[in-house]
Amino acid sequence: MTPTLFLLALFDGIAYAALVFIVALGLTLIFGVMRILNIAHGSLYAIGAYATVSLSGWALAMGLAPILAFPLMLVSAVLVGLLLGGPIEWLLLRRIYDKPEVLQLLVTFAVFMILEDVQRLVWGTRPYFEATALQALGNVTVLGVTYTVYQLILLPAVAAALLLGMRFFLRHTIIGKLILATTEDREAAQSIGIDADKVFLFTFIVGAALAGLGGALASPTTSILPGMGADMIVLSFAVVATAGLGQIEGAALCALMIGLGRSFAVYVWPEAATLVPYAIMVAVLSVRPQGLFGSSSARKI
Amino acid sequence: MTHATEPDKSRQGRPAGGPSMAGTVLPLAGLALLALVPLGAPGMQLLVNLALAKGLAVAGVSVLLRAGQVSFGHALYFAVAAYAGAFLMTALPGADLALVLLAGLLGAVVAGVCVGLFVVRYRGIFFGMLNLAFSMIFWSFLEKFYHITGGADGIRLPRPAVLGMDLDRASFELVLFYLTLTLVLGLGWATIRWLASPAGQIFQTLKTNETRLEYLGVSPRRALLWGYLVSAALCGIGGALMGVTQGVVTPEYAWWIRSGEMVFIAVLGGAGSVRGAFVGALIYELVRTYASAYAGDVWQMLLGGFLLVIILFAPRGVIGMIETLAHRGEARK
Amino acid sequence: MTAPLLETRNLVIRFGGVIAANDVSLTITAGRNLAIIGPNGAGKTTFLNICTGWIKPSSGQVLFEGEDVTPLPPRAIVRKGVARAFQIPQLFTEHTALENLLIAVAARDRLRNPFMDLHRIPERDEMMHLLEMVKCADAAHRPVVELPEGQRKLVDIAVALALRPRLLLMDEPTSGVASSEKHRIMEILVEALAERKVTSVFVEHDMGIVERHAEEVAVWNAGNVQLRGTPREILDHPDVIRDVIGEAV
Amino acid sequence: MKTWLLTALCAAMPLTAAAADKPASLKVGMTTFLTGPASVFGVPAKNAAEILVETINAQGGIGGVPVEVSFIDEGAGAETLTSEYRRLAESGGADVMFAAISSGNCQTLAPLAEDLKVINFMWDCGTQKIFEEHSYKYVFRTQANATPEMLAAVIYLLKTHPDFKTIAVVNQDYAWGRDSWDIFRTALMAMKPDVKVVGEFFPKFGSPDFSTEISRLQALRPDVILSTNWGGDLDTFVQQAAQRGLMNSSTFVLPLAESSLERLGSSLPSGHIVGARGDHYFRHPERRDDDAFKDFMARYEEKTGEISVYPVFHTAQAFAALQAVYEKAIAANGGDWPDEDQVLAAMAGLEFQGLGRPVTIREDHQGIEAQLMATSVQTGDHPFATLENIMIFDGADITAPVGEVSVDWIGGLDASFLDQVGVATYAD
Repeated sequence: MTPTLFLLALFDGIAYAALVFIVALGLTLIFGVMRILNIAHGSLYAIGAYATVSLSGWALAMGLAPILAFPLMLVSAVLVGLLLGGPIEWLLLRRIYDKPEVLQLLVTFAVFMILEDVQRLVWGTRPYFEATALQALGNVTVLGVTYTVYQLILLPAVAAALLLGMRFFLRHTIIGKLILATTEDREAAQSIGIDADKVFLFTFIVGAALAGLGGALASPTTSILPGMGADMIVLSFAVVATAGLGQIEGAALCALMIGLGRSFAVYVWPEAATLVPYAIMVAVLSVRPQGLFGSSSARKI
Repeated sequence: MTHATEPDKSRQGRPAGGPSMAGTVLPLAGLALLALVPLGAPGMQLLVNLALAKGLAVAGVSVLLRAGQVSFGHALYFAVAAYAGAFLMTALPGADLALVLLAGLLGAVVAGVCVGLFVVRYRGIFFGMLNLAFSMIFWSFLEKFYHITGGADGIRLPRPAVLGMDLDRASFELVLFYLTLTLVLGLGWATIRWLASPAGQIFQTLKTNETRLEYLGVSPRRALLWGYLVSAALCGIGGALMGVTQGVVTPEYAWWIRSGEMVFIAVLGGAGSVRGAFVGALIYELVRTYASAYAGDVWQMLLGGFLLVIILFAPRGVIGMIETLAHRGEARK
Repeated sequence: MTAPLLETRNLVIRFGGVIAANDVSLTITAGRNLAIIGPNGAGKTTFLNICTGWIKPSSGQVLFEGEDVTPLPPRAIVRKGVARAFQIPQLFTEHTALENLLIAVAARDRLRNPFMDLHRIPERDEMMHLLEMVKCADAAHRPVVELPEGQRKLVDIAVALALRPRLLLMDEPTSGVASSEKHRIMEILVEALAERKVTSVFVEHDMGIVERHAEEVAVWNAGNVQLRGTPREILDHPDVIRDVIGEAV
Repeated sequence: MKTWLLTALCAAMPLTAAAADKPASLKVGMTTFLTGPASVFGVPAKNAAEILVETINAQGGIGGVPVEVSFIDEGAGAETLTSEYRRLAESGGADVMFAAISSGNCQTLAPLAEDLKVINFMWDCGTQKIFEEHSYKYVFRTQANATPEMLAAVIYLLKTHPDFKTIAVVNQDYAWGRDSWDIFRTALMAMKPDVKVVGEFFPKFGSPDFSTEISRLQALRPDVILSTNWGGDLDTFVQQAAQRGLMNSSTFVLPLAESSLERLGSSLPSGHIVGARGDHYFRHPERRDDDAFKDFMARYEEKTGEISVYPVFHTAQAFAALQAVYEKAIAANGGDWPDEDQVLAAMAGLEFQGLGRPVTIREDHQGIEAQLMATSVQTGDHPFATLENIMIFDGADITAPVGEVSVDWIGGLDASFLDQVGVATYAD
């Protein structure tokens, strides 16, 4: 493991961790507030990617500048949040908050299956590859290895910005505080007049938009094909559970751990690369049963 | 995960467990109907066989639902058993079918003990996700360690002998069909009786109050472990049967979507109901096979929509609906 | 001289800065029902938690019949003959009242037969009788979640009794029961305990109950047992009137 | 009780009768990838099959019987594939099966076809193990296997880049990826022992992202990078490698890249070695002036808007074999429609011609097919790379003799083998 290989593994790990964090951020937010692990998050991620490819493809066909792809990513993320996130919470999840948690989980699983087919019907099964946004930023060579500026600098920067932005939003804005209160104790929050329904709807839309943004940002780095949602989402489950429920900072650290773990494994023992994230999750939870930053709630008797 | 299923109303006020309509008569009638499939509708034989094998695994997941715990990784035992059978067949080419199933069951139970001892310390989302993690670790092992596990293409599970006889494909599949049916009847009945037994009832108290269970002198973890092993065994037998029926075992057996599918079918059939598991599995396979034939490749959407309707309007699943109809029938008698 | 039924030696319980118990040494002898009174939040329930191993003391020991049970989990202590009824009833809400009792018996006797229906265990009639005794026979076949608070408390006590313990720890047994019923229930309970030779320790706020049904009273205040004596001595004691009853009146 | 159950069941077995009279139609069941990354590979084959069936039926079908083709999606996973394959073969939905593209699926379906007693042409999968580890009665391969394909690639590499030192491999992690590398490495070590393998990567089949592997390759700086990826995986790998300049620092050997030329567009620069798993190229130097060839190319481009790629050629070979064997069997049966055994008999030594050179079926059911290797060039008359310095190797010289295990046979070769292979060379 020469020093150059170490740095290479580090850069690859950071680039991958940034992407995993962006997706896990939305999942963590939703879970923190609504105690629902949104399995449909994977489809929202994939649809974000598909939407970006279609939008930027259409924009390029109109001869617009490739740099326009970036604002289009935000557009597709917002679209995913509003057009999909809103209705899912408002029409479906709102009616089952009193039902057992396994049923809430399964509603999101049912939505996941529906959206997987929607992707297939709308965008077909052939893989898409739209990397103009990535190419627009060009490459940078570090230690003899050429990286795309997009993956090495932009993605980690966006991830860091989202982390700090979300922290600021949650701690220093009114809506943010409402979300934190509802995350802490929903009954208490409702008893002091917080309209939980609005907070839930807002949180789910933001969460869904983050999933869409994750997909949008991932689209130039990978080929978009059916099933990409399922691969990414199972990793986000690992991140969310390892971090502890609703822990934004935890999600960031765990995404980094899992990203680095996986990329170092590729360099050291490639066969185990896909194994590493789940091994980390088991190891962390064996030491801290409520997740790295989770707090155990003792049962009152 | 506090209360995962509605209280099972059919048990109320009927301590002696007389042969009620939904409890005994209908399931037996259903099984008798299925027994005629190879004669009446041979085209459906393979499908029903696969559905019943999957139903056994779903029954295992349903048992855990009874204790309010949802595992998102029970495909692990499904795959361990199937691969155990496949490895046995490559090691002993002439092995007997009973030996293959036994190897599968043994593999699943041993894996159940190893993983179980760890996961019984967790509840709710952590229990679900840790099971997922273990199944994904096994999936990665199957997918990536090509030289040991045959990698993504999996391993062939050639046709085992039956009681020393090498049958040709058609009669082997007939024997396998009726063996699956017998196992469904036997294991289904045994699971239902276990759930109604003192040990089974203690296991189900985990769903509502672990503190009181601790104060009755019982270790909640050990109680959960017993139920966990029952569910792992059921998943194991389901997986072994599926592997033998398919003739090939692939890492796909351990993929997380298959675990999610099992929970999906359990709730579709009736969360926590053993009978519901088989009904759910049959519906799931029928829709999966025939929907794609008629309605194009949207079987996932159909099933997703069907489950939404069940959860929103009939949370006790298909078996719940049947039981309400049966009770209404009995009341009118 | 046989060892006392339950004994605590130099118990200290500290949560962060709060001292819930400060060097508490208390002995409970078999056959004498003891009531523990004291102001709210003085740590009475915490004391029960320590005695049954639910939480561990910062220092000191808990002995049951002379044996040190401090490190044991509640299930091990229960197996030695201790049972507990809770301030907030701890029942299997989706099972019926009768089933709660049958499960208690199944746990007590470690019934292992996987094919015998819970409803067919031999002690079924005895458990129905126990329910009748605590006036909950009508609720036998209704899921506990549908029962009113008072009845749930009584079923909770019945579940503890089903374990045939030698020591029963109760936390405000009759709270939630209609005041007209309180005394009648306590009489039935005390009589049942005597009949089954079960010593009971109960935390209580209702001085009327303490006066008529407790054989001995201990006053828990500021993390320690300040006074101990017959109900008459304690209830007339000026400190008690000021600190405890003053609050209660 | 057990024995009674068994005897009763066997008695209830229906007996199958051999149909000898002329059927309403000759039904073919073809497995191909309609979903997932490999769909860019499977869908062209489906389009080609539809065109070929139209052409055959327009000429009155085979022996006067119209041909019908139905498709099974290999992208649905091994389980669904096996159940669908069985349902089609058992319910009389198919007289002959064409399965499959993925080597993994071939290894699963070949024994199943033998069990179901249905004739099965392995029309595209390449792993050589199937016929080397078992012998089959109902299963044939109407195209070559990994041995000639990899040998042709090694020979072309050594003829065009005789003095390279290091090599790395990025193959898909399944039967094809692993077997093809075994053969390539054995052949390379036999003919150029001083070459050093500096990196072996096996990303999962259908992987959407190769960035980690590419970083590693850039650090290793190998002279040559081999990849037997195909379909979406090849497109993603080449596009991502091109983006990060890996195509400039190493020579790529892509034995299956002919199928991705059009989709790669400008991503595939000049100077890289391209293969086509057989003598398949839409500007095939020996066949591009042939009328039937030109007609098919035009009709294919008109139907799909794309150029023909090797899955299309393999489909054409499978249908050519189907037509040839039935016509041969009908002739041998005095003009009557042949039953299954007569068709099997006609398969021995069968010769047929698709869109490339003629292919013959050996007695071990393996097809002998010529191999085309070339170098990519961006000439500008197409928006994508075309081929130059084309070499077509004779199939018989580079296929392991009957009964020999490929890896052992190749292990026995040495540098002199380079000149013993019959080859035709063309500028472009």
